Amino acid sequence: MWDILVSYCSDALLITGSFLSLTFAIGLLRFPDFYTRMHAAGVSDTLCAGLIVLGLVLQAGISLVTLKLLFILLFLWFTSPTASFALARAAHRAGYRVSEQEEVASSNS
Amino acid sequence: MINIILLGFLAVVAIAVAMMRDLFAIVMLFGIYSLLTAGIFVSLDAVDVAFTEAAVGAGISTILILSTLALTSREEKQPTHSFLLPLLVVLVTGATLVYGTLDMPAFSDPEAPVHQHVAPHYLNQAEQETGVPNIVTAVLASYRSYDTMGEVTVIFTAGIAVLLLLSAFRHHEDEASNLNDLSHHPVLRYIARLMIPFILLFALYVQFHGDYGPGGGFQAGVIFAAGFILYGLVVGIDKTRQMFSESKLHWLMASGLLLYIGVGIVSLLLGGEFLNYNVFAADPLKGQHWGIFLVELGVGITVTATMISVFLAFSEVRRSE
Amino acid sequence: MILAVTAIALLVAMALTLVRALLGPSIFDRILAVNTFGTKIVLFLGVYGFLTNRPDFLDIALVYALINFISTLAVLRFFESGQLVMPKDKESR
Amino acid sequence: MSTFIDLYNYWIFIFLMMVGFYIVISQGNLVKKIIGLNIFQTAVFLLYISMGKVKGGTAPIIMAGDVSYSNPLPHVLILTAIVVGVATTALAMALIIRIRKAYGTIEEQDIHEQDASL
Repeated sequence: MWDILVSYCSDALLITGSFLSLTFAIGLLRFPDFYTRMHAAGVSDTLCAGLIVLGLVLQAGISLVTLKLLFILLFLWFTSPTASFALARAAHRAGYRVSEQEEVASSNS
Repeated sequence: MINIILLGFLAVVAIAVAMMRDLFAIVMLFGIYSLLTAGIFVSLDAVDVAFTEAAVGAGISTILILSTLALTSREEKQPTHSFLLPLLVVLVTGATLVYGTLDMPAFSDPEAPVHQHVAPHYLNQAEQETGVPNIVTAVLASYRSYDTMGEVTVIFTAGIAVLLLLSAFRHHEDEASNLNDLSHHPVLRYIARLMIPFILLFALYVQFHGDYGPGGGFQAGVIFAAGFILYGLVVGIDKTRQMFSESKLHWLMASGLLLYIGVGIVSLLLGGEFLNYNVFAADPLKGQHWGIFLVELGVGITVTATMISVFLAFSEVRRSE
Repeated sequence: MILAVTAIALLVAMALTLVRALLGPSIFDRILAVNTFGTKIVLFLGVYGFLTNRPDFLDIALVYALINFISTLAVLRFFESGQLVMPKDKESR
Repeated sequence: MSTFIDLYNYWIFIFLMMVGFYIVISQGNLVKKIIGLNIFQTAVFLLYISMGKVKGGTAPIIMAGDVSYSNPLPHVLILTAIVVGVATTALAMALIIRIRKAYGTIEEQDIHEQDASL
């Protein structure tokens, strides 16, 4: 009973993770400017990584593999927001600004 | 199936590299190329190779090529001569090679000649003879350790040559180094400081767990160096140089190789062949264990020191003419 | 089965990211794409290990995550001062 | 058709090799030449590793049970070759920096012109 529940949970996490990673990849491809693309990529790096790795953890059971998976997850959760932050800052300093249309849209709403 | 898809990606990236003019974008794509190659190595069961490629190809190569670009120029000139002749040469060579493959055994055929020679011996006997379940480590550090000693010597020599070539252009103490680091970034500094101990710990794990899983001296050396490269990027090149003075690095580079050769000489003195570890202890398995451990340690030390000193040498080149 | 689906989804996502890396247009888009591609490959390797029933090779995925971070920082260090930024990066969005 | 299935991956490696070769002989920029050389080198690595693959095999780390393993020998050769490859790349990059300091350019054509005008 418990096993079945765990395996369903794992499947659900994996499916959600893969669905979201696809959507965010489409976002990375289709969004209009650099900062919106970065948004898609940044969210996918943390959220999808979390979902998929947790799904795998549930499959692995308790072992060294689980520990390594959790390390990977922790590592990704530390590094990818940091990298995104540094990248956004570098882009900002290089003179990128959020495009005009975006600013108008946000001031209207 | 997965193999075909990854190979397709690889081909696309290679073509893009050939077409592009912006060298910086090319280096970024080359990073992807390396990651993809490592993925293909995993799918072809070569986990140790994938490990090395991931650490070396994607990390160190990219950093070195970027440093070179920063010192030279980013844009490539349009070639003036015609591209037809090179294309012809390439097509003819490629066609010849394809003709050559027609005689090769089918992909993943277990009856292929490569699998008939020494490989079955390694696969069946290595664990009894060396006590190491990872056959790649057993072959690398024990059966063919003579070769590996040559490779370590090559790395050592290349490192020395890089240092000799670049030492003439070292910036003076009072000048700022050519590459600004990211030390004014508090977030990065904090995160990196948090992670570096774990990276070094992981490198030690890779070094000493290489008998049982993927890993070994080469990979551990590169990961260890990567930890200090991260330190250099985020905290400052000067601070890293304070930790590793030139003489200390030279000493480390040589000592790893000397440890390797020393193991061989000791085994000669104890009455065995050069690098035959069986003579180290009454029990051959124990002797093998010690021999492999020391040799891998030597490899790890030399690779670490070479990578760190090459990185520092590239980072300290004076920018102005 | 589910693992295979996840692996395929990750491969498709990798393909889309690759297209972004090839299209650019600016250098920052490429860096972003390379970084995301690295994360995708880390996840893919994890899933692949479970798919082939040898999940003990996660060390490779861990190294990838590490190296990916370091090379992104190595790239960014050249842009902090605008050393390598070309005018066309600023124009194209 | 069966030839294709048997040999397709060798052909892809040859393709990659030729792309690298093309970059080396047709482009004038020295950094790009080295990248081309690296692509060529990786194609050779892949060729070796794929020759070691055995159908239904797994990574050559002995585990319990009756399983077939891929050939470990190419792995050993290529593992060291990769590290040596990066060492030689570093050497090439150092030479390029040296050339740049001496000639002020890293384009093959300009270097030849300067040599000719001496």
